[in-house]
This record gives sequence, structure tokens and C-alpha cells, in this order.
Amino acid sequence: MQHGQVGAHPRVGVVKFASCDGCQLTILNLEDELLSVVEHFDIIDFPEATSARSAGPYDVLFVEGSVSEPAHLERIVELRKRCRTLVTIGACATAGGIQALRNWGDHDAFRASVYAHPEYIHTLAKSTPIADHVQVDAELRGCPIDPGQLVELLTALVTGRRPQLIDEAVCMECKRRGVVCVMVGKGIPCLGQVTQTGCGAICPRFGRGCYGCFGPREQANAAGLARYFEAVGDRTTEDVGRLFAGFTAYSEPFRSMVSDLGGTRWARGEGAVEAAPAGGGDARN
Amino acid sequence: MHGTEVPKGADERLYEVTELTRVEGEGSLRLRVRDGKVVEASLGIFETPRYFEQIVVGRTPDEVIDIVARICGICPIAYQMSAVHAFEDLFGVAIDPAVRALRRLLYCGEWIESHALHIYLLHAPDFLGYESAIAMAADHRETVEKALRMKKAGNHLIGILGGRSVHPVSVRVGGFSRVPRRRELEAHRPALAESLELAKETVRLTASLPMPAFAREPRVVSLRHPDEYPYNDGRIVSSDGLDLRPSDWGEAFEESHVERSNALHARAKDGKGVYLVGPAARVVLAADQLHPVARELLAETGMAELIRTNIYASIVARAVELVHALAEAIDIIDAYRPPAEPMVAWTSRPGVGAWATEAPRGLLFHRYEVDERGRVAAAQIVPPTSQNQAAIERDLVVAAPNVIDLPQAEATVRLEQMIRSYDPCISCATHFLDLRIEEED
Amino acid sequence: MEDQTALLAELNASWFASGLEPETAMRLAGLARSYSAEPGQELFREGDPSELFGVVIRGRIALRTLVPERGPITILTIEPGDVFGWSTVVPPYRSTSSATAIEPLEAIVFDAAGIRAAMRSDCQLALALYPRIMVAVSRRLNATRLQLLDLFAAEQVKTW
Amino acid sequence: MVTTAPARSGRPTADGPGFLGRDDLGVLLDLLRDDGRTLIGPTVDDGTIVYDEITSVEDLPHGVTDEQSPGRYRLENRDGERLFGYVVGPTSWKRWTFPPAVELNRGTRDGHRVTFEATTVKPPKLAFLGARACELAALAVQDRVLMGGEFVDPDYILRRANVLVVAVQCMTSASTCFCTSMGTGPEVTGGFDLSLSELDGGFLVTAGSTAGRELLERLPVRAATAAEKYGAAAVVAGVRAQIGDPVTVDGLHDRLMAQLDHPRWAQVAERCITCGNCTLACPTCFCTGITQVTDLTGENAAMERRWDSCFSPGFARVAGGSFRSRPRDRYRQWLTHKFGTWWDQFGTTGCTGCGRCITWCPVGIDVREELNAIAPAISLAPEVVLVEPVAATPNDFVTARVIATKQETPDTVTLTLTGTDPAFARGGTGQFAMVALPGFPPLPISISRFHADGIELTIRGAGPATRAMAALQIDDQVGLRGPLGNNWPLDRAVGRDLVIVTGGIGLAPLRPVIDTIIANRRRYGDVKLFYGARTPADLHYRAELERWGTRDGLDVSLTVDRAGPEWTGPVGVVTQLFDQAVWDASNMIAFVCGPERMMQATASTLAGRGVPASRTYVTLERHMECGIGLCGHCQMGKYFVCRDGPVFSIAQLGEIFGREGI
Repeated sequence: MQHGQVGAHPRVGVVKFASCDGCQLTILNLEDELLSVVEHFDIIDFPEATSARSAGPYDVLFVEGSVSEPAHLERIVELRKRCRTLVTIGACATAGGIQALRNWGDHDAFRASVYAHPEYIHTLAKSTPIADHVQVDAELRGCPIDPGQLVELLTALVTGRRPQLIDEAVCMECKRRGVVCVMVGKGIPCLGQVTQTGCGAICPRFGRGCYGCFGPREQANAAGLARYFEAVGDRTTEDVGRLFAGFTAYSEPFRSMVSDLGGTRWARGEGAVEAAPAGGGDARN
Repeated sequence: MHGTEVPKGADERLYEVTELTRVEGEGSLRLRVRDGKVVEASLGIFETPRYFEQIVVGRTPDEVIDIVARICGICPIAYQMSAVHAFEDLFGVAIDPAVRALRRLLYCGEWIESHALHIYLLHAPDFLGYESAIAMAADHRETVEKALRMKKAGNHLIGILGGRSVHPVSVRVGGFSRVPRRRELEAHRPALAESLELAKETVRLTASLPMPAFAREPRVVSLRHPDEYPYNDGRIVSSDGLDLRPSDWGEAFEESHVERSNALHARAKDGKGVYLVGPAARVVLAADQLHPVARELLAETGMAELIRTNIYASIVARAVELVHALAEAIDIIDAYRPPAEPMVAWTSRPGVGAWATEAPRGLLFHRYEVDERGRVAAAQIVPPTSQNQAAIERDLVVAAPNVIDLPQAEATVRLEQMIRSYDPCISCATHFLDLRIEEED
Repeated sequence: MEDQTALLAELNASWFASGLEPETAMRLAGLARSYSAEPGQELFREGDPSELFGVVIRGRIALRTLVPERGPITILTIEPGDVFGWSTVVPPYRSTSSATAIEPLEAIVFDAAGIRAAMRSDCQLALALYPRIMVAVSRRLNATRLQLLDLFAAEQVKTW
Repeated sequence: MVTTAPARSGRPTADGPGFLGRDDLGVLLDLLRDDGRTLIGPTVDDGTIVYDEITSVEDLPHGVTDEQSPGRYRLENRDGERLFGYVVGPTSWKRWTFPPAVELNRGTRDGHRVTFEATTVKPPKLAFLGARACELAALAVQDRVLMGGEFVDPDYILRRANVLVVAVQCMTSASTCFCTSMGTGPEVTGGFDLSLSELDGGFLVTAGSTAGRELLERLPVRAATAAEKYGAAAVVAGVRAQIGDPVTVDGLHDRLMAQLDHPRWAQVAERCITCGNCTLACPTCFCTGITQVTDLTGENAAMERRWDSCFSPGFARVAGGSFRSRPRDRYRQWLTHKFGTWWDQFGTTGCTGCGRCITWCPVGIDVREELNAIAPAISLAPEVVLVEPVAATPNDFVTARVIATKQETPDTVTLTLTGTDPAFARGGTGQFAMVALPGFPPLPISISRFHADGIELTIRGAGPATRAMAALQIDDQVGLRGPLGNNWPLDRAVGRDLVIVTGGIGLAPLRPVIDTIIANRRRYGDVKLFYGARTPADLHYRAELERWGTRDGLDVSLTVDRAGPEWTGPVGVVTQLFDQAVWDASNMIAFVCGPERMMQATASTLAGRGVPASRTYVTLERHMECGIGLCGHCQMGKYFVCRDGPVFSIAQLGEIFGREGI
């Protein structure tokens, strides 16, 4: 990739929308590389790390978080104009995040459920990925992103090659690492087969099923997997639906799975006991 | 720096930072002084709410543990811990002592990572006059490298136990989905031992920093355990005699959505108003339970009293806790024998489960109602920053006389520094705080 | 007066008329005449009644179509041996593009009204010519499809 | 009934069998360790029997057995103290002979200078303990694939040579076993150094190699009794009976290859998640991909070869798309390769009937069911096709230096390189080189001219790697491997008329053909070059085109797809230049290179103009990574395009040419 000035370092910004900050923290968690990174990039805007501010233009802009409130709509368009390469980082920015579960629900009920005065809360009815609004040049998946993939992307930026963000199943990583399949070996439902790898197969390595935080891989046969989950292992349709209703639920084809399997009815507290009166009772309806 | 002076009349000054930097999440600072008196002091929060208390409804306890971690990328373990203990308390799960030790070790990892991050990358630049640790590295490369080594030691410890440092995956009701082998932990011991030495230097370094003048008598609240420095367990105590089960936070405190600030503040029901949680509160209330290494260093600094009264000195408290977390982590590793099973079996039962643990930033309370099907029906999550928010605003008022004679820009930086002393975690706070004062009519 | 024998020989050598029964070939030669054009000379124009149908013997014809604001675009060139003006024998008998000679052109063309009448009245002739016209049109169609695929276009590459 | 009194003393014959007491198994382990070997064997980890490093008999599974079915694996306790009372688990031995990740080389770029240094391994001395018959067969298959052909994998050879194999006879079977069908088991018959049959009191030990005999001599064994021998044989015979013969292999290759359009492919793709588990669990699958491991400066890079899978969408991707874009294509590819075209390529089956792909398919797809549904048993003899050999190649990148660059078109450059491997001087027309810059994936680039001391490469900057190559300047270096692939069959063109049809950068691999013809003009008849490009500006080698058509006596016809008024030549697709031609095709041969769709149209037009399929040659583009038929990416039916091609006749390709998803 070429940049404005010959010999100049790429000017980098890191901004956030609705998110937990974990992905931008991953930048600061590159303990071994951080001081080398700042020698290859001019970090001109990164509020979590520096008080020095800039409004761009950026050669590379890392965007964390989902578009989730009215002001975000204009802000992302404006930021897109001010950067050459826009990289979304993490499940919120690439898939809408866990907060996108409200996209199936009743937004007003959501607000009222948490806030005593919902009329003061300004959020959009849906939490959506950045790519729903502007052109995205590259994306780092994951909740949070993987530090190795982040370094790979930075390296690709420096060397000008295509980042090797390989689109294959988590299973591939499991098998290479000699991790025993938790579905076959233990009967634990696992989304690894339909999820893009990059995490290093953490969940199966830790004895549990993948929960899809890197999002669906290309041509993910989520429907086939959902049928298998329902047919084997004594699971209800709702159980299967909740498997897909995770941190990347709003990405197709997981989104269709959640919808086809009944949406998020369970989140509306059907069958729930009455709300408790004590503690923060006044903060709920 | 985004401090601007807005003349509003002959003797009115506005100290304003529209977007606080080097804090977690998006917030603003506003202090208006007229005729030498503070007429407005606020920590504005404009982070977008994400409705976690609703997102967890309908989910199983283990799903909730995964979900609430996402409230905060810096202290996900704190959220997992308060949640897992709340459920285990409700279900009557007795965890293996080795699992209890591993939970503590996991928390040590988070404290190390979070405190090292805050001390060096977010806070120290204030004291030394830099805009960031990156800029600071130009003059103090070795110091920043050491900070990164400590931070890495904490992150790596979390990685061993939970797969990754941000949003680790192994915490489950009843234990862990997988526990480490002895050799995995032992392999990390040298890095922790090296970091412990660096942390000791950190205590001395932070104690030598110029502390801006500040004095107030806070009411402090934290967990306290008879045998150990508080992490996952203990009773909720205060400097003025509160003493509660960790599940009973709601008996003494409540949150309300205050229209004036459109923020859910936590406050004491006894009418005594604001209180302080976090490293300074813990050091005040549990210094005697610190690891001997940390306790001695605290004594060496002679700053115990300053930590109580001067919020700027919380950086020293954080450094002392950094030492503690590293020393305790090493002890836990040395004594570690894997549990017979990583997880004990449990059965859901309907009812209310609640618990409080000590996040790096202070007391974190969770409360869940679980229905007959084993799903969460309602949730309440009270993070430390919401409990501290009233204290922050009160301290802005206290700080005002000290800064009013300084040049405007310097004064604003000083106020920002004071806010950063709390290590506010706005992403955490936001799922229940409102964002925009100006949209209110 | 045309030399019908020479014309017949030329016709038989072309792909279009090769292999016709002798009587049919004679009948066709009877409707044919030599035709030549200079480079740049327009043979017919898009949309006009189609009156010129023939086989290129030497030279090349450019088929063009007019795109507003871009001017005439060459969509295809016709090589020796190929037919041009097939719309002369296909209703509604209007030219589908404009044709311009781009090299000195020698061709054999058929009298439009004559060949239409002959094909209506002479089943043998029609039966022999229509498949050949169909082949010509289908080749044109296939070539056009391949052109549409734009096989040599540069891949649209994003930053990565 | 055997009633003879067993001999209670004496040594076994040289090969055995001897009887080793249960308590003496540790002696064998000690002997192997004393030989400097690390022991790899079965051990229970996390509820599964995996192969891992073991240090003592205690590490072996005691008294357990496995219960396996499609998509399911559980361990059960079994009575007694048997150490091998189960079949195969998820691990296969290729983890050690053909590891999941291997560093190939390290490259650095320092200004102009580029260096590649091959990474050499010193593999550990290993002993495999407990390999089953199907696994010995799998080792033999990989031996054949990775070191039995013209090109070999040096890493595999080194690792394999350091392995000593102690085999074990199966005493039970899983529901997923079908070694009986594949002819690989359950009896252990060869391919081992020592083999064990577990009996109540100990093991029958048989030697299968010199190393095995030496070990056997040092073991505290006595001669086995006839009853023991009979007992061991009866156990394995019982296993054979248990398994039965679920798949009829006779004629399977042809039955399967005749069903490329079977609706079942689409049906199984509804269930298949294309996760790739089957391929990585398979003990014979050998497909790999190359990953660049670079530091932040990009100046130091390593190439790492990793296990890859034909089930990943990107596996068969080239610029512009994937040749197997649909899941059904990828499932068909896997099954037809494993059970069909593997025979064409390696003269053996790719499947050993171990059943791993069935058990470890997370959604329980059973290849036996799929085979029986798609290619039900009828008897046909398999046809073995000989593969033409191609030129030898080095196994490492050598660096070559750019001595000239020429901008052919706005996005295409011809680089003249010198200092290439001497093998290039012997290279032939149509061959390609794997070209690499440190940190970038190596790419196959056709050689567009051969010089005495170098080559020319014409490169279109379409992606980051090709852009970086196209941007090279004089004195810059680049890494090369080659020449690779086969040649245009110019010998068949001698005395014939030659038609060359090409488009765009497709002229590059044909330029050496034209060079050869011009140098030996009288040996060939009429030579017609039909060349198409997108626009006049996209025509390559314009000065040469002019010269070829005038001075060099070639009949050159050019056409473009779109042109401004300044262009007076033909406009239209290249086939139009000769689809009216009435020519004498009886002695004609055709070489075609261009986008695959263009080649299809050309081949069909040529056929219509009388050029037979056996004399129409095309050069194919597929995803090539290793260049020598060892990584699997470029597989096309029974061919590896890099090794068996890239030049093929239309007759050779048959109906796979232009078929979707092959």
C-alpha cells in the first residue's frame, strides 16, 4: 500500500463506536511489538492511549464498535471521507456485536428495561456493523480481535502485501493443534465448523464449544449445522437458536438462523418470574 | 488537550474537556466556577448504552458469564467473577479449593494487567507531563518497556488460565472448562518474579511523583476477608462500620436514574451520600491483609494516610496492589495442585443470586433472578465507576480551589488528572448511565 | 453486365455459399453482384431499412453503433468470408448497426428485394440459405457474449 | 485344537514370533529410549486416546476401549489390563512424519538484495508404538506420495527415516472401521520394524526389518507357542469378520468418476459443513498451504507450510475466483480424489479404511454410505494413466537479479532476470517459475523468454504480490524456483502447420514457442498467431508482434474487444479471426492460452474448423503453491496442473475441461 508522502509513516487513527474497548486494548496489549509499531506508524488519534488528538486525514483508521445511536450515522460517513484505508476491528464493528441482539427485540422495551427515564436515551433501534454504512477495506474479526492477526495486518500494511486472514473453519486450527473435537469427543455443541478461524481455536482448547465470536466463515453451512444440532443431542429449537445468538449473531447466515429458529423470544422474558423489587428496582420497569 | 476557557461574564470560568482521553470509554468533564464558587461539576458520559441487563435475560448462567465479560474489555474477569459467584451462591455450588485458588490467580492476572496499564500508560504521563506513554517512551523508553513487561506478565497469566487476556473463555459455573497443568503455570513463574521486582520499583517511582495538593475525608467501601486481601470473597465493609454479605449490597446501597444528570448513580441508602471504591479504598480497609512484600513497601512509602485523603495518591495504592497481585500469583502457583475435576456438577434452582467482587477499579456487584427453567429473568449490574461517579463530581468541587489560580490549560489538565486517578471505566458504567445532557429539554 | 461465372466461383469459395447444390448456387449467383467500397465509406446505417446483404471477399467492415456523448463505437469487425447485412433477410428488415468499410472492400452483395422474394417463392433456396444465416447470426451472438464477459479486464482489486 | 505342549524355552526364529511377558513391555520401551528415540504412542487425554509422547508403560491406556460411530467417540472401561484394546483415535502418525506446520525457508530483503535460505530440520529420532494395519498402509501411501515420485519432499524423507515403527494387531473394531474393504487390514502384514499381538499374558513379537530383528534379539522373549500363535490369529480373524466388507472397491475409481453429476453431491453438501475435519483427520491427506511469517519491518520473512484442506473456499482460488466455489464441488473433489483419481496419480488408493473421517466428522457423514449411494458396486477394471514426466527442479528458492524492465502495458511489466538457476537454461517452452519476494506468497509465473543466462517474466500487477513484483527495478532481486511444469509439445508441431490462439498476457507463455519457431523456422509449416486484447493499449510485445508478422514470416492477426477510431484492425473476440477460416486442418496443431472461458470457446471453434482435440493444447491456470504436485491445491481431476501440466491437450482433459467445480 502506498501512502501520501514518500518515506512518511502511515498516519493511524483508532476510534470507537458502541463497544467494550477490548479491541483497541488489544493494540496496547501488543507488549512485544508496541514500541516497534509506533516506529512504523504515526498514531495521530487514539483517545484511549493519548491526549494528542487529530481529526485526520488518516492513512489507516481502525474503527471499533457498532453503529448504535443517531450521531454515529453521520460520524462514520465523515470518518470514511477522512481515511484512505478503513479497518474495522472486532465483532461490534464487523457484525454489530452482542448489542445487536436487540435488533430482534422491541427497542423501547429494551430501553425501558434498563432505564427509569428511557425518554432521555438516544439509541438506534438496531446496532449495525460499520460495513452497513460505509465501504470497509479490511476487517479483523473476533470478540476481541486476535493479537496475532492484528500484527499480521500491521505487517501487511508496512510491507504492502495482502494480510493473511485466512477464511477457514476453526476446526482447521483445532486439528493442526491436535485438539480433540469437543463435538465428537464430548457431545458439546460447537460453532467452530461455521466460524472463521483466527482465534487459535481457544474454546475447544479450553474444553468448550466455539461460540462463534469470529463470525461466520464464507459459505458457512449454518443451516446444516443447526439441523444436526436439533437432530442429535436432545436440544430444543430454542437451544439451537441461542447457540447462534452470540457476539456475531447479526452476521449472515447466523442472523437467519436466529430468525428461523424463533428470534430472541426468550430474551423478552417469556416464562420469567416477576422482576425483583429490591436493589436497582427503580432502574427497571 | 481540549480544555477551553469560555468566558461567561466577568468572573465565570468553564473548565471543559469534551472527550476525556486515556480513560476507558467516552466521557466528558465540565466544571463551571463563578465568583470563585463551583456552580456545576460533572463527569459527562456519552458512551453508547448497550443494554446488557436486558441482553442477559433468557440466557443460561454460563452464557451470562460470557456475555457480561463484554461490558468491559479491560476488566472482563471482574464481570465473570461477580456473575459466577452470584450463580454459585444461588445454586449452592461448593467449588474445589484448587478452583478457588485459580479464580484468585485469574483475578491477579487482571489486576496486574489493568494496574500496569493504568499506572504507566494512562496515568503516569499526567504526572510527568506527557500526552501519552508513547510520547513518554521517547525519553523514558526503559520505564515503558518495563511497564509493558509487567502488563504482559498479567495478560499472559490470564491467557494460560482462560485462553486470551481479553474476554477469556474458561470460567464456568462450578469451576473452569479447563484447568492448567502445573508445568504451564510454572513456566510463567520467572516472568512473574521479574515483574514483581519491577512492581517494587513502581511503588517507589509512584511514591516519588509530585502529588498535587488535595484533601478530603472520604467514606470508603470495599470487600474485606479475614484471611486474605479481597478479590472474590469477603464482606462488604466501609470506613464507618458497614458490614454486609457480598450478596447484600442492595441492603445498604441503591442506584437511581437521577434526572439532573440523567445518570444512574449508586448511593448509600443511609443518606451519607457519596462513597469511594477502588484501590485506595481497599488499601485503607484491608492494608493489613496485603501480601507482606506489599505491606512493607506501603510502610516504606509512608503514604498510607495520603492515599486515604488525596485521590491523586491512588496511583501509589495501585502500585502497592500491583506488587500484591504479583506476589500472591507466585504463591498460588507454587502451591498449585490441579483439582480432581475442573468443574463440579450443579443444578439450577430458581431464585435470586447476587455477589460482589473487587474489580481492579473497585467493588462490582451483580444480581440475577433465575427462573424455573434455569434462565436469567432479570439482572442488575453495578460497576465501580457508577459508584464512584458521585465521588468524582464531589472531588471536582474539592479540587476547584486548588486549580483556580492556575492557567486555564494547566488547570484543566489537573482536573483531568484527578478524574484519571479514579481509573474511570466508562464503558462499564454506560450500560446504565445516560449519555447526553444537552438533549434534555 | 456481371460476369456470373466469376461471381459464382467467388461465392463457392466463401464459407457462406460453399456446398450449395449447383442449381441453388446458380440461382443465388443470379441475384448477386460485385460491390466495392473505399475505406471510410458507410455501407448502411443503424435503423435504416436494410438493403445490403452480402459476403466479404476482401477487406474489412466495421460495425458501429452510436452511443450518445461517446460517438460511434466499433462493436465488431467483419472479416473476409463472413456475411454482413443479415437483417436484410430477417424481419423487420432494419439494420441493427451501422457499417463502414475500413479497408478497400470487395464483396458480393445480393439484391435485397430479389433475395427476399426468391426465398419466399423458392423453398429450395430458402431451405439452403436460412440455416446459413442462422449460423452467421449465432456466431455473432456467441462472439458478442464472449465480448460481454470482458475476459481480459483487470480484476477490481481493493486495497488488499 | 492345538494340543501340542508348548515349548517353554528357546529363542524365536530371527523374525519371531517371540513371546514377551506383559511385565517386560517396559524393556522394549527402554531399549527404544536407549537408542535415542522419543516414544510416541497412545495415551488417554481428555477422554480420548491420542498419540502423544509417552515415557513409560504407565502412560499407555489401561483397560479401556473406544466406542465409535459417525460423529461420535467415547471411551469405555474394559475388563482386564489390555493396553491396546481399542482402535484408532483422532491422531494420525502424519503429525510426526508430516507435521501440521513446517518452516520451509527464511527470506530477507535488504535494499535490492534478496536472499532465501532453506530451513533444514534435524528431526528427532522417534519410535511409533502401536501403529495399526490401516496406519501402516497410510504411512506407505504417504511414502508413495511424498517420496515415491519424481519430486520428493525432503522434510518428509528426513523425518520418515528417523522413525521406527512398532505395530500392533487390532483385537477389536469400531463401527467406523472398513480396512477390510480397502485391503489394508486388519492384519498387520508389513511396513513395520516390530509388531505386537496382545494376548492375556503378554505379546507376540515379530520383527519386520533389520532394526526390528536387532531389537527382538535384545528382548527377553521366548518362542511363542502354537496356541499363542493360533490365539493371536484368531483374534484378528474375528476382527475381520466383525468389520465385514462395507464398500466394494473393485472398479470404484471408474464407477465414481462416471458419477460426477450425481444429485447426491448436492444432497451431501446440505449436510456437509465443509469444515475440513475429515481431511486433517485423514492419515493420508497431504494438502498444504504456504503462509508468510514476517516481522513488522517486512524485511525478514519465513515461509511456513501448513496443513490445508480442499474443503476451504480459498483452497482452489486464483485471481478472479475459486475453481471449486460450491460446497458440493469440494465434497466431490475430496471423495473422488481419495477413492478415484488418487489411483491415477499414485497407483494406489488414498483411503486406508481407518474410519477417522467418519468418526471425526462433527455431523457424522459416513463416506461408506456416500460411496454406496453415488457409485454402487459394479465390476470394472481401473484404468491406469501414465503421467508424463516433467523437468527436474530444485527445492529451494535461488535469487535472480533484474537487469532490465519493460513496461508492456499500463499494468504489465516484463522483467529480464539473470543469475537464475542453471536449470532454467535447460528449461522448455510453457514452463513456469515459482516467484517470490520475502513476505509475499510465491506465485507461479510463466517464463516469457529463455536466455542463456536468465529468463524473462511478464507480470501483470493485479494483486499486492504481483504489484510488488511488477514494481521491481534494475538490480532488485527476486526468488525463483523452477523451471516447473511441462512443455508445449513443439516436437509434435514439427512439419505441421501451427495455430497459436491467445489473449492478453496469455501470449507470455507462448512467446518462447514463437522464439523457438523463429530460430528453427524451416522445421514448421505455416504459423498463424491469433492474438486478442482488451484494447490496443493492452497488446503485449508490440514491437515483436510487428517483427514476427513481417521479418519472421508468421501470419499475425490481432484483434481487440474495444477500440477507439484510431484502431483500424479487427474488433471482436479472437475466435472471430478464424471462425470463418476454410483451412486445411489435416496437418494442423493448435496451442491456446488465455482465460479459461476464452480457451473453451477457442477449442470449440477449432474443433469446428477441423483441428482435432488431440492436437489442440491449452495451458491451464490453477492455484499453484508448491509447483511439484505435493501441496494439492492445483488438483484437477486426475491431474496436478503444476506437475502434469500446465499444458494439456483437450483430448487429455476430456470432459473435465470447462466443467464446473472440478
